Amino acid sequence: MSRPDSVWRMIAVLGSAALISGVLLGYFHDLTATPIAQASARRLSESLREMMPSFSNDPLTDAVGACVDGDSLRIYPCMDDGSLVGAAVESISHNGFGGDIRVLVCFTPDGAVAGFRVIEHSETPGLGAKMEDWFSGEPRRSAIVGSGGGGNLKVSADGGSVDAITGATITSRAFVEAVNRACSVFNRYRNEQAEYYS
Amino acid sequence: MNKIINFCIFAALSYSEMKRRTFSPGGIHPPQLKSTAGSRIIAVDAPVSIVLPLGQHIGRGAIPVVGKGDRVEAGQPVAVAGPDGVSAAVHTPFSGRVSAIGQKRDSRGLPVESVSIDVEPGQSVADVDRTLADVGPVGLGDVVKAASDAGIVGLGGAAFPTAFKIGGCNGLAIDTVVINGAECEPVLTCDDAMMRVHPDEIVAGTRLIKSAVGATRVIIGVELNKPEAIFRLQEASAAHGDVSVVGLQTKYPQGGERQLVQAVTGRYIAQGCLPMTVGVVVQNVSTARALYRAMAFGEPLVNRIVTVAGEAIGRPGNYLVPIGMSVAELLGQAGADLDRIDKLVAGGPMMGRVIEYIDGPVTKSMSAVLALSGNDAFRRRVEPCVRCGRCVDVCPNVLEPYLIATYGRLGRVDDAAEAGALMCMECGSCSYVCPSSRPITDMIRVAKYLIRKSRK
Amino acid sequence: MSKLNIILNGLINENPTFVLLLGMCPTLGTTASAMTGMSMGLATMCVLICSNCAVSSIKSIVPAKVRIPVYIVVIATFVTILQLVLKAYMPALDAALGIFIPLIVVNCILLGRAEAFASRNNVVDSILDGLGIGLGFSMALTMLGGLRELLGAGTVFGMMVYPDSFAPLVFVLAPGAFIVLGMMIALLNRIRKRC
Amino acid sequence: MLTYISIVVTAIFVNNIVFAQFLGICPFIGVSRNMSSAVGMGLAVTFVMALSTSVTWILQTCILHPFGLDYMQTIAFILVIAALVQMLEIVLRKIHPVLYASLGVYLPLITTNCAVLGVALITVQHSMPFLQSLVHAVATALGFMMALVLFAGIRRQLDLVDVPGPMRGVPIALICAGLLAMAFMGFAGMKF
Amino acid sequence: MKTLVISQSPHIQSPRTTSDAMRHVVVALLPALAVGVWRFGVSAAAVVAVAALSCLASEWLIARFVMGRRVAFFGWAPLVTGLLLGMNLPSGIPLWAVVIGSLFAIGVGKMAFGGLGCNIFNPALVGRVFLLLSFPALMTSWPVVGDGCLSWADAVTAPTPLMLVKQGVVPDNQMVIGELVGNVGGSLGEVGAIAILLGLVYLMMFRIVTWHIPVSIILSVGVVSWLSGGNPLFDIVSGGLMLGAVFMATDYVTSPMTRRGQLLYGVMIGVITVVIRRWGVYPEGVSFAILIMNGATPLINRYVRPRPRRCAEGRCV
Ligand SMILES: Cc1cc2nc3c(=O)[nH]c(=O)nc-3n(C[C@H](O)[C@H](O)[C@H](O)COP(=O)(O)O)c2cc1C
Ligand SMILES: Cc1cc2nc3c(=O)[nH]c(=O)nc-3n(C[C@H](O)[C@H](O)[C@H](O)COP(=O)(O)O)c2cc1C
Ligand SMILES: Cc1cc2nc3c(=O)[nH]c(=O)nc-3n(C[C@H](O)[C@H](O)[C@H](O)COP(=O)(O)O)c2cc1C
Ligand SMILES: Cc1cc2nc3c(=O)[nH]c(=O)nc-3n(C[C@H](O)[C@H](O)[C@H](O)CO)c2cc1C
Ligand code: SF4
Ligand code: SF4
Ligand code: SF4
Ligand code: SF4
Ligand code: FES
Repeated sequence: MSRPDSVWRMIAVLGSAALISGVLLGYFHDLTATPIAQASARRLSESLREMMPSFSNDPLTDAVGACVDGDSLRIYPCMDDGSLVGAAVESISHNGFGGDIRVLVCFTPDGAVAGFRVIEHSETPGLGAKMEDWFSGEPRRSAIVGSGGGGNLKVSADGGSVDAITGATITSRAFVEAVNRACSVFNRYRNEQAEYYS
Repeated sequence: MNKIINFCIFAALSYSEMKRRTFSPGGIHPPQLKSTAGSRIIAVDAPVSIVLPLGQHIGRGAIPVVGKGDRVEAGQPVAVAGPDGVSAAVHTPFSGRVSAIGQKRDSRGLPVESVSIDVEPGQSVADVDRTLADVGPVGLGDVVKAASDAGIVGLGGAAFPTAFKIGGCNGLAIDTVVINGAECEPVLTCDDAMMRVHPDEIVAGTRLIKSAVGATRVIIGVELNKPEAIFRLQEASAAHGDVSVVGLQTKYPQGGERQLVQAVTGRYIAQGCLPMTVGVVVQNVSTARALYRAMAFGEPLVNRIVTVAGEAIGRPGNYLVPIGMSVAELLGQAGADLDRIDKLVAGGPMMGRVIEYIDGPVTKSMSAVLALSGNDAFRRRVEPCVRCGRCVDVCPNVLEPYLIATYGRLGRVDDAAEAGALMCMECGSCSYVCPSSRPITDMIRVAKYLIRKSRK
Repeated sequence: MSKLNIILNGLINENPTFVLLLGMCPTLGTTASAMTGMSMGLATMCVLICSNCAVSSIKSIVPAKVRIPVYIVVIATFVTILQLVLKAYMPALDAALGIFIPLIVVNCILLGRAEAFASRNNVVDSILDGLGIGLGFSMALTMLGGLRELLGAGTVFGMMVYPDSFAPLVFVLAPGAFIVLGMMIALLNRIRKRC
Repeated sequence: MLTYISIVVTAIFVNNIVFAQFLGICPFIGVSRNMSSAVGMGLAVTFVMALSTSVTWILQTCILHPFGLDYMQTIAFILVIAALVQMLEIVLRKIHPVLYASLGVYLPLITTNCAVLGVALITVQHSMPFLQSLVHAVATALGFMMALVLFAGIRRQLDLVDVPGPMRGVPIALICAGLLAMAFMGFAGMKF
Repeated sequence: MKTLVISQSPHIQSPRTTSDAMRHVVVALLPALAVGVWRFGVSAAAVVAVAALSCLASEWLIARFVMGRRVAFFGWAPLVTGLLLGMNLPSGIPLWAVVIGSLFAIGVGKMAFGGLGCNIFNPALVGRVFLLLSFPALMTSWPVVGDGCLSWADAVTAPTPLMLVKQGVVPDNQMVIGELVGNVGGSLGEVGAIAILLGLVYLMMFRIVTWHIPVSIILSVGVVSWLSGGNPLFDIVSGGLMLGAVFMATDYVTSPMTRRGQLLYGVMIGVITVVIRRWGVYPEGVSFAILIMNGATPLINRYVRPRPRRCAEGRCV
């Protein structure tokens, strides 16, 4: 580099670098905005399709919010021919070991749990992180799925019927808490619906 | 009988009070091994020849004043103190003829400038008993001159020229003379013998030093494992209000001057300071006695008491030995079985130096010849330091011996200096207690050597 | 240096993880499994190739004094693009690597190669260097991830090798990252001293 | 108040940036050889983290987020941090040469330290209020300094013993870090 | 005349050796071990035996084949490590886990640093915490006392007193007495505080350890427990605190050198222990506390050094 570096040259180079970078990033942002938005929606609707009987509406657009204890949970109702075939509640517990645990819980119209998916968590690999596999395995699954909408599931350590993950009671409690909250939200939703229609 | 009863009462009364007197922190309790305690002082038979090294003291070697072939009289100086003062004259204990002047191996096996003398037959080694002469008030100059003329060096081990030490007190505010009768080293009993046999002369000597340096009191510190010595000294000093004798807890290194001064005066000498800076001068009991003999009778330092001990020694005991006699001859007269000796130590087992050349001469500072046999002569296998902290606990100079030793081993000179390597007095307490038998003191010596070398 | 040598250099002689000890944070933070380790390595490699290429092509017009800021802008741009692409098309991977994707920006492998190689060599060589170093990094991360996963979960790339009830969990947790990497470097030290 | 105590304890002990989050490992390994550089680096990081987290917080809440530019986070933050460090260096040299002499040498190293950028990103992700972000940043930096200082002590100790050849240096340091991380897991999941 | 041995002073050595100290520790551990075997039966003996053997074997194998040192199979230090590791485990733990734990304790906790005296962290605790983090389920199922069971499969498990406290039970005197005599669940060596105290008395009699570390730990646990509203007596006698304070925190290699340093170390262990017990997820924190303070020991050694007294005379110029 034999030419002397004048201040203007420096500013020009830096400025154009920033400009090019900004343009590039703007372009890529626009390019990926839709896929990014779709990415999360896709996961949700895929989960719903797996756990629910067939439905014809778009639960994501029909979603409603419901407040419990300061959290706003989303309810995704699934309709077929205008009648409710089930609904999913995206529930959360703040009492996980490593932070929040988000669970999608599906219900039959009469309030029984139809299925669940862990959406997000930051539990310890090998311990709490096993929760989805653990609770999907028998006999844990049958202790949760089909249970009534009372929302009072408990882990075995607290005298309940759901076996906790060995060594991760905290995660298990939080998971069950999230399911329970989903139950109570769904029950409220169901009652409101019943009132509305009656 | 009366004396014995008195002694018992004295011992009982003093013991509890005296046991508290010691230094802190640190110190160890090695086995006493003082099997020669209470023995008579035995004068050896005169040898046929002697070798007088000219550098038996700390400082510059003495300058010979005789020539090869000269005839010398017993007590005549063969060499005088070198010019800078840190030096001491050397006298011949016997009449005889100078057979050689030149390099001779000393007991360490190192060649040193020496005067060799063929001793005329028919002489004997004797400590002439003399009646206590009253030496009037003396000045500093008189004592320095007497010590210098008599070639007196510190007999407590370091062999520092006494004239120079006392002369150095000139103009300093010295209020206390501390006399070191601790004899804290295991095995050694030569000072004990001196205190038991010549308490009056020791007390007289201490008072000379006192008046020379202008002090107001003399404190003689003796470990409680020498009750008879304490008793004798107490008797001898009863008439002198300015001299007190205190018993000290038996703990090594009670005789280190820093430790002794703390124990008897309560004054703590900070690191890097000398006793003088707290107004104290320290002298060994035998040094005090030698000083008295020099002042009162003009006697030079030509003999010393040497403890000869060890399993392989047939007649262990305290021997009055002329300076210059060979160690081999001394061992022979003490009935040593040379074949059973694996290691010879000049001095006590804690600080003594090994004797590598058995035909080397006894010197002024050689307080003992200790013969070790079998397992005693060998160190245990060195194991890894387990950081037990015992060395730290026992170091009287409040150092971290394991750390300095490690720095020494790794050659980390600056770290070693920063950790205070130069404060180490090489008392050996740390090596003694180390359960892993680590040669801590050796490695500290390496560190000190490296530091001194790097500063040159 | 032949083209092949440039690549091999990055893989072995100047392996960023085992030899240069660069980029320690992603090395430790994303290797709980072979899959995440490899993904992180490849993601870094993509950015490295792009940034080396870009730096090498603009090297003659950038004044020395603003060199570093410009390189940072270049690298950050590619990292952000990567981030957006991952979010859009591989959201699960994006979630697994988390904060370590944006942190590629401060991975000194990138700045280091931009400085030490790309700003002094032609575009093709720079791309090859990016490929070599990137592959070296990916290889190291995959090995580390594979080993940790094997020890700590009994699987490799998710395939069971032995039942996970026998697997010491520590190896997939934070301490395992440090310990396995330390042991691997020690092992390599030992092998290299022997040769 | 409890929130702040909780943030501080969590950032220093529970989620220690080095032992639990794997950020700032390079300076952790590189600058923990002796105590004075450990403390110097620690202080410099504390300073820069506090400053950069404040600035990036403002940048995020006042500019990036309102204008929908969240995707520019990474590039904006790293440029802000780089510029800040540069400015800090210049200012420090002018107004406090003594402090500059002790901290200045560590400043350039900090630009490319992922801990600083990492903390800025994490605080924004957790959408903490400003003061909490600041406390979080300072506590994180203190956790970093604690790790550095503990390590400076450990490495000094390791210099005194015969660590086997292949383990010497970085490997044994990593293993010590691993064992310390194990010890600090005792604080895991701590809640107040 | 033989050739004379040449060495520097001192020429005598104290008869106490490092392996003597380790041997005394083994003896001092016996009462607590006996209580463990008595309460938990043969499986407890098997766990300790396997831990001791595999520690000895790991040390020998690594020294011999990895480091190329010629060493004897038996050593008192690895035996102490093995015994302590074994005594820190639940009696029902499968033996393969004990072997893995021993290998990690010796391999990573000790030999990686260069062997005896070189390690920073207490090897037995490294092994224990490794197992605790690796196999949380195995490490937290505590067989019921007095079972004397021969097989592992059908052992009845129950929570330890500290786990009960974590679940909200308020400790009473009955639990304190249970801890004292070993009538509770827990690691097989930690039940029976009295037996452990017996060991402490023995160790202090032979001057293997001083009071500083155990007493400062126990006192600070009491004080912090009281301040934080716990039951001080219960906190002191429960869990592995006694075992840790007497046998593990006192390990020479990993504890501070000076008395003042040891007091600081002990107090910090006590504080951290109670903090973890109160607010952490683990019912017991003493292992973590000791390991953390092991890590801080080099710092303590550096800054809490023996202090030479300053001269009070002030006469020097
Ligand atoms: C590093 C680490 C990670 C942990 N991860 C989890 C976790 O993900 N979920 C959990 O519930 N507990 C976790 N724990 C806590 C303990 O495993 C658990 O709370 C405690 O041992 C209680 O045991 P229990 O589940 O058998 O009642 C973790 C602890 C540590 C140290
Ligand atoms: C560790 C150690 C122990 C000592 N023990 C004695 C002793 O027991 N008796 C003694 O007179 N001097 C002993 N000394 C020497 C004294 O410190 C001091 O030098 C001596 O008493 C001074 O008197 P002096 O010049 O008359 O020899 C010892 C020195 C050291 C370093
Ligand atoms: C963030 C960071 C970046 C560093 N970058 C370099 C570097 O580019 N070159 C380098 O020699 N050392 C780098 N180092 C290492 C330290 O500066 C290292 O301590 C210093 O080079 C002193 O080297 P020495 O220990 O070999 O004397 C870096 C350290 C950190 C924390
Ligand atoms: C008083 C004392 C306590 C000890 N405690 C332990 C201990 O808790 N864990 C251990 O592995 N070794 C212990 N040891 C043995 C030994 O110090 C240990 O193996 C070293 O840590 C290995 O370098 C102890 C030894 C002694 C003398
Ligand atoms: S030899 Fe030195 S370091 Fe050792 S105890 Fe004596 S003075 Fe202290
Ligand atoms: S006494 Fe020995 S083993 Fe103990 S700390 Fe000192 S050097 Fe180490
Ligand atoms: S630039 Fe980053 S990744 Fe690289 S050495 Fe530095 S801190 Fe580590
Ligand atoms: S010089 Fe004197 S007053 Fe000063 S520290 Fe030394 S002994 Fe004390
Ligand atoms: S500090 Fe180096 S990668 Fe994080």
